[in-house]
Amino acid sequence: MGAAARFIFRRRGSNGRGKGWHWTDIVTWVWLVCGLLIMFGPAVWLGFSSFKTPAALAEFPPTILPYVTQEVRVEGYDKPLALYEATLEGGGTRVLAEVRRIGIVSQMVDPNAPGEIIKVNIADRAPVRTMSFATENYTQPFVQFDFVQYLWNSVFVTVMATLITLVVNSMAAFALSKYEFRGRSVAMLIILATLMVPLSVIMVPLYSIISTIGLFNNLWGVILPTVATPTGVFILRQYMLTIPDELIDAARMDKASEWQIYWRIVLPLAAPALAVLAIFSVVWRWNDFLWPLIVLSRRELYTLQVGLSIYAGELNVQWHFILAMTVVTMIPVVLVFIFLQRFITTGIAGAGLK
Amino acid sequence: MTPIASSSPASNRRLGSILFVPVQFVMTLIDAPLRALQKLTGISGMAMFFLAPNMLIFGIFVLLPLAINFVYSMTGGTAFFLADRTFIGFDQYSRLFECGNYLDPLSCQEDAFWTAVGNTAWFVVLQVTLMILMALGTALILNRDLRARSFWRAVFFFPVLLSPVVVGLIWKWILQRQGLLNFALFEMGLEPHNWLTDRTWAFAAAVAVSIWAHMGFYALILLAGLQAIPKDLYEAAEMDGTKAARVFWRITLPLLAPNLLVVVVLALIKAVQVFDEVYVLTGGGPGTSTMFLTQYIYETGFASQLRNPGLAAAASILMGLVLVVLTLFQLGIGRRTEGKRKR
Amino acid sequence: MGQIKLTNVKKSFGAVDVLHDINLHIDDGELVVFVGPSGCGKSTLLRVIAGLEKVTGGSLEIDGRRVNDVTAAERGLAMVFQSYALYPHMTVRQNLAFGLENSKMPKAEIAERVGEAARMLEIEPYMDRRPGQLSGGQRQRVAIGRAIVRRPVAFLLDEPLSNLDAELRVSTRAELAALHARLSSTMIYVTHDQVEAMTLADRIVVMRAGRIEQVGTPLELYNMPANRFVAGFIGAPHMNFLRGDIVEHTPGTAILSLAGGYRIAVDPGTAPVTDGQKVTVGVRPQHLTVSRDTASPKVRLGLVEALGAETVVHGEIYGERLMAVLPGQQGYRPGDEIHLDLQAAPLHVFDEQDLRLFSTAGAKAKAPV
Amino acid sequence: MNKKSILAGLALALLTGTAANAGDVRVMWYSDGVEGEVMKDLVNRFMEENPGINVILDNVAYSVIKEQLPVQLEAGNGPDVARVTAIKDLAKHWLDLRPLVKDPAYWDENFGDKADWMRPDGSDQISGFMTQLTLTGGFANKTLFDQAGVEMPGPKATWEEWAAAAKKVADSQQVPYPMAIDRSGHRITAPMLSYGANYIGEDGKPAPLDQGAKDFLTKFVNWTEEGVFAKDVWVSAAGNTYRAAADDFINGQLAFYYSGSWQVANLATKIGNNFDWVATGSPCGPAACTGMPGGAALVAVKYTKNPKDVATFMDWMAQEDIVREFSERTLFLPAHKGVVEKGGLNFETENEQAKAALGTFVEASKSTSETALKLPAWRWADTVYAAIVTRIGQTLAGELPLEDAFARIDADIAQKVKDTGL
Repeated sequence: MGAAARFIFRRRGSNGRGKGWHWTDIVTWVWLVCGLLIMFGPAVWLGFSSFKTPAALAEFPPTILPYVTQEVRVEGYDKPLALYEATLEGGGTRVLAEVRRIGIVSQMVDPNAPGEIIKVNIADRAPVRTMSFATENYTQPFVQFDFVQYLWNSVFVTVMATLITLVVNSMAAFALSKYEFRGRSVAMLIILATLMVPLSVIMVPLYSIISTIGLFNNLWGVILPTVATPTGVFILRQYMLTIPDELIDAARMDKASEWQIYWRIVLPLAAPALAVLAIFSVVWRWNDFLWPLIVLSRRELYTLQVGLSIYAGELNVQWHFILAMTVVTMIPVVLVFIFLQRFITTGIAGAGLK
Repeated sequence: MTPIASSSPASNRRLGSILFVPVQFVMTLIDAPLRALQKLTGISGMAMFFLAPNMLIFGIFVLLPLAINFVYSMTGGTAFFLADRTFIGFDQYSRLFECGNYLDPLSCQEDAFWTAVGNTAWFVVLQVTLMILMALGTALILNRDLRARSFWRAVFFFPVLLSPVVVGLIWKWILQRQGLLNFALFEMGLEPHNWLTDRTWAFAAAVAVSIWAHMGFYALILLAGLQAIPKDLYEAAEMDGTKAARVFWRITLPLLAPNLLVVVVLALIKAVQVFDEVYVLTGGGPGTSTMFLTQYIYETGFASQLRNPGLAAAASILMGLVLVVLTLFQLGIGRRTEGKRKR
Repeated sequence: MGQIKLTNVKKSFGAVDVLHDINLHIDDGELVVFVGPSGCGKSTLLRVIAGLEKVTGGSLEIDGRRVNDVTAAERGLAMVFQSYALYPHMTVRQNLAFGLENSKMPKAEIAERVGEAARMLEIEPYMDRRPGQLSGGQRQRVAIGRAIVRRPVAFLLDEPLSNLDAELRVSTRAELAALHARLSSTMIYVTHDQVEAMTLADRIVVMRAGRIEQVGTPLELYNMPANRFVAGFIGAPHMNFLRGDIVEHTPGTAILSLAGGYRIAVDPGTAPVTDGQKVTVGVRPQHLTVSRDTASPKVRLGLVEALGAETVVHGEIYGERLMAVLPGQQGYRPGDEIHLDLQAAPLHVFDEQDLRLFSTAGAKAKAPV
Repeated sequence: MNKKSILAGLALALLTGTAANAGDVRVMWYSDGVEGEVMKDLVNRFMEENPGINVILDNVAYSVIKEQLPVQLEAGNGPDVARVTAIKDLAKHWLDLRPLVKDPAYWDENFGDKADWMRPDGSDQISGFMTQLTLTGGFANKTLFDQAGVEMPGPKATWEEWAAAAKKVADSQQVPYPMAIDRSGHRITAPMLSYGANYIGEDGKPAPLDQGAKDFLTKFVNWTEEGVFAKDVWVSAAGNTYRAAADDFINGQLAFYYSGSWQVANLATKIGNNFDWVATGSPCGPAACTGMPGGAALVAVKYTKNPKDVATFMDWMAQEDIVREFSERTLFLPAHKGVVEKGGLNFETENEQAKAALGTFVEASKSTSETALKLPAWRWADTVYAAIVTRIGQTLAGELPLEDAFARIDADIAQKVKDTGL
């Protein structure tokens, strides 16, 4: 336990001055380590699994890392043969290559001495496995699957929806936080009440509206219903309430028009809340699945999440592709989070959620 | 790491100014007509202008569907478009409420609806209580004098970023009969269990997975609240020799109350709407033990063999009423605490 | 340039009337201070003049033009806010230039005006900082600078010194006065601090509960307060008030009887007084002197504040509280009893409606009866 | 063109999305395996031969076909051609190709016997053709049987015999479950028919569950409770959600798995060399030894703007050699009479077990019962399937006693029939 360990395990034990481990230190570290395992573990496993072959995915017991049976080329055989570790009758084990299997008997040869066939009961052999990454799970979809097109659609939907969300919601939040007018509280009440309408509840009428106004099979049909999110208006309004009214008075005295006040004073000052909304909007829109699936049924319009779902057939699901593409689709979200994460706490703290 | 971190604000600013030029140009362009508009409407009239785009989109894509849904709930048949449907009044509602005994869903005509209602109620109570306790615990721990706090914060927040479908899939692979958890139990010499096909365990799994997916968000809000509590209060308490538990009950909790309220309300709303991740995880099974209201509405109105949009709409209107009650409850509490603070 | 005229101006928020019939005429180049306790409507009046609040009734004219319906931006006024209201995301330079840019001024002229203001206010060293990086005093200068660059018809200042510490407040007050002298433009200044009002103002407008109580130069207000409120508000420490009545009067003389039976004779001038009239007599603490005459009212001392150059004593006289500012160091202790001379002090006599009946110059040699 | 008009054009293009061009044929297609690839190939070949027609293949999830396509069709949206399984339900949306195809007689000759599955009752419409025919049937893990030393029941063996044999195997080989059947109304209908069930009432509407149906369901529930049938599959979802047990079979966790011919390719790739497996056909009941036929059809949609091009495309796809090639490459059973009669399909697999299995299914199709053949063309089949799966699933999860389940199944079906207002 050197300085490094002391540094990492800095503890509170009566404000770090104490000597022993206070019970809260133990709770803290147990909690954090369990948290790390439970929160990150599944995702890591997902990452490794995305490199498994379809057979390895269906396998039980599952492995953490992707393994495949090792194969060797043996003289006299056209195809590479699988290697097994066989337990022989007289005891002792040998690494043998399987030539063919008939019923419960496996015919094997020693790769170094391919002449003699050894018969082994299949219960007495275990495959020799090496770690191998099935990168074709990634490369194949890129070829077959119009990955670039789907990516572009996803990016278009995410960026457009986020931009419009930010502009439209911030305008509304500005009006609701900095103006007195009749109907303001009614508007607020409606927005609050609809905070909680889940999509699946209004899906049927929404679908008929979209198809009536001709937005069916159109990316805008995916974008528009999501942009007037009450959550966004709510978060931004709470934050804007904390911007002093005197600033707006000052700007009015400075001959700024209301529009200028909005975009030169209020928007820059609401940046932390806008960042929070931007992060959430990107995450939401990027991950949207059900609604795009309903609106888009043309290949050239698919978003990544919809594109992914085509691997789910009536009778079979091609998990290996789904996993790999899931990992790919997670990357942008994780990047956005890494770059903007410092805004999240400050933004949430400031966004009137306190 | 260090050089990147130190150079990033500058590069941010540069990037910002590159982006800023065209935006500024557009905004200035818009300004001229808007000044004219402002002359016409006056300053307070501009509020309507700012509100209009949001309200327009909101009206078309949220309020209008809600209104149509109400009309739907008064019509029958399997047709999808309103024009093709026949008006039947409140029959759909009476069908939902046709029950032998309201405490036993199986005695009802629409037993699936009442099962879903019961499941949702249980889920909301369990999930919200447990999640908030855990989020509070996490926030308290993250608020301690930790090394690499932002890393730990990210660890707990990370699942919030995942799509519900991914969350459902991951946990399905972990919890299914041949999943990772059973493998781990097996390796440790314990008896594997079929988690997702056992009614109790499947429900517990739905609660646990949903907590896993959302807890980070609430922990973050609570953490923000904890960090806003002035440090000198704790110092004063220390001077008074107050015990840690008492500090928690008498200082931390009361000062965190507004955040807790927000968290409870948001979590309640979210819990009532539970669908995606549980749907992927259990499909509503085993039997109907994890089928929730939203799934019932989705399947009845959209995904079932013979869809019945009217019945689904009626169910969604009932669900909406519950949600409105929750909102009013929130507004009520919010106002009362605000009032208290003023006094 | 810079005349402001208010005629019967009214302002109400919903059912609440905040300003009642305000009539006021401000001359070009004048520095007028609105003073009054908080909630008296002085800030609202300033915002009404600024155009940030719409008047509900009456008329508001700037340089003879009726501006009731003219927006704040077009009235040509500049305002310094109590919180300074500097744009936190802009540098000092941008803060100063923002208003000028909005009126589409050529860049060169903006730069010139900003530079000039910066020189005048000595804020050049931190022109590229943001407000968050400035001290309170620096921010205050920037706020004034932002007003100056606009070359407004008039400056409106809303408690601009209230966020500064005491020492800085005094020096900035002097600078403001100098600035006014230099710019010689109209300024309207709102404060709740009567010392600020007295030191800065050409004329003071004393307000209470949405009404103007008195308008006048500082000394007019000090010497001839129109009512008991103004008398009590102007001057520090505030004026002592003693209950009394007029026991008898003849032209040129009125005998006042104070509580405890102590009587003094004063000259009511032409004021209409009647025998038996109940009055309040005001006397400033500075005007009280110690008397050796044991017939003078006896005061039992409470708190004694020895300030070095003067001594402030708090006492009680016939059941009424009284304060006196005595020159030099007196060496009194709480519990001591002293006699104070009322006769020599200028007195202000108010009727039952608290309106001023008359003031005496003091030292009117009439022997007590 | 100045900047503004470019911008305006761009905006317009973004707003209107992609409008349908003349000569476009949109095909909505879902895949269970490699058929998407094969189809892509065929489509490319078609476009080379017919340069005026642009076929766009939209690969979608099966759930889109099942859940969203019906809604699109009702709104008059939808693609020009689709690969669909609910072909009877949606029959009113299909285009009549009779006046459009080159040789209607060829269609009648080769696809006539299944044409009823996809047209409105009582018409002689040509809506499309079956891209594949499926037949339900069993698979046995031969290696497990060998290891256990249990004789595999013969071709005419009953469900009871299979259950007994599989139980023996599972007990001796420590396999978690002897048997499994997919969570699907279509799958479970096969043994129910073998037990003498008939869903179709005299008026053509659903009849209440008969004795045959109840007999098998009772046995099934009992077997599941005894651990003969895998419980997981049936309780791992609510409602009528489909679940396959293929993964358990692939992992050697089952001795006998009842699914269908479409699993052959899947099993071949995933099981590989791990164990030997055989297709067994459908076990017998007292009434029959039938499997359930089914399949997916490629149909033309009425709302197309280019019916002529659609017909050209359909004609091309329905050619005998194309159908043959499609079947050989996808390992699907063909539904083309000519192809079937000529036989000699050379399935493109090196896996001898897969070839043998496909042979078994072709053979088994001959014992398909009359009722089984009627069901795919029956409008209410899916309704009955859904009710059975939903309620039996609840029974297996312990929520609903079997008797109540029977009552609920009848009530559910009656309610649905009433809802449609027919």
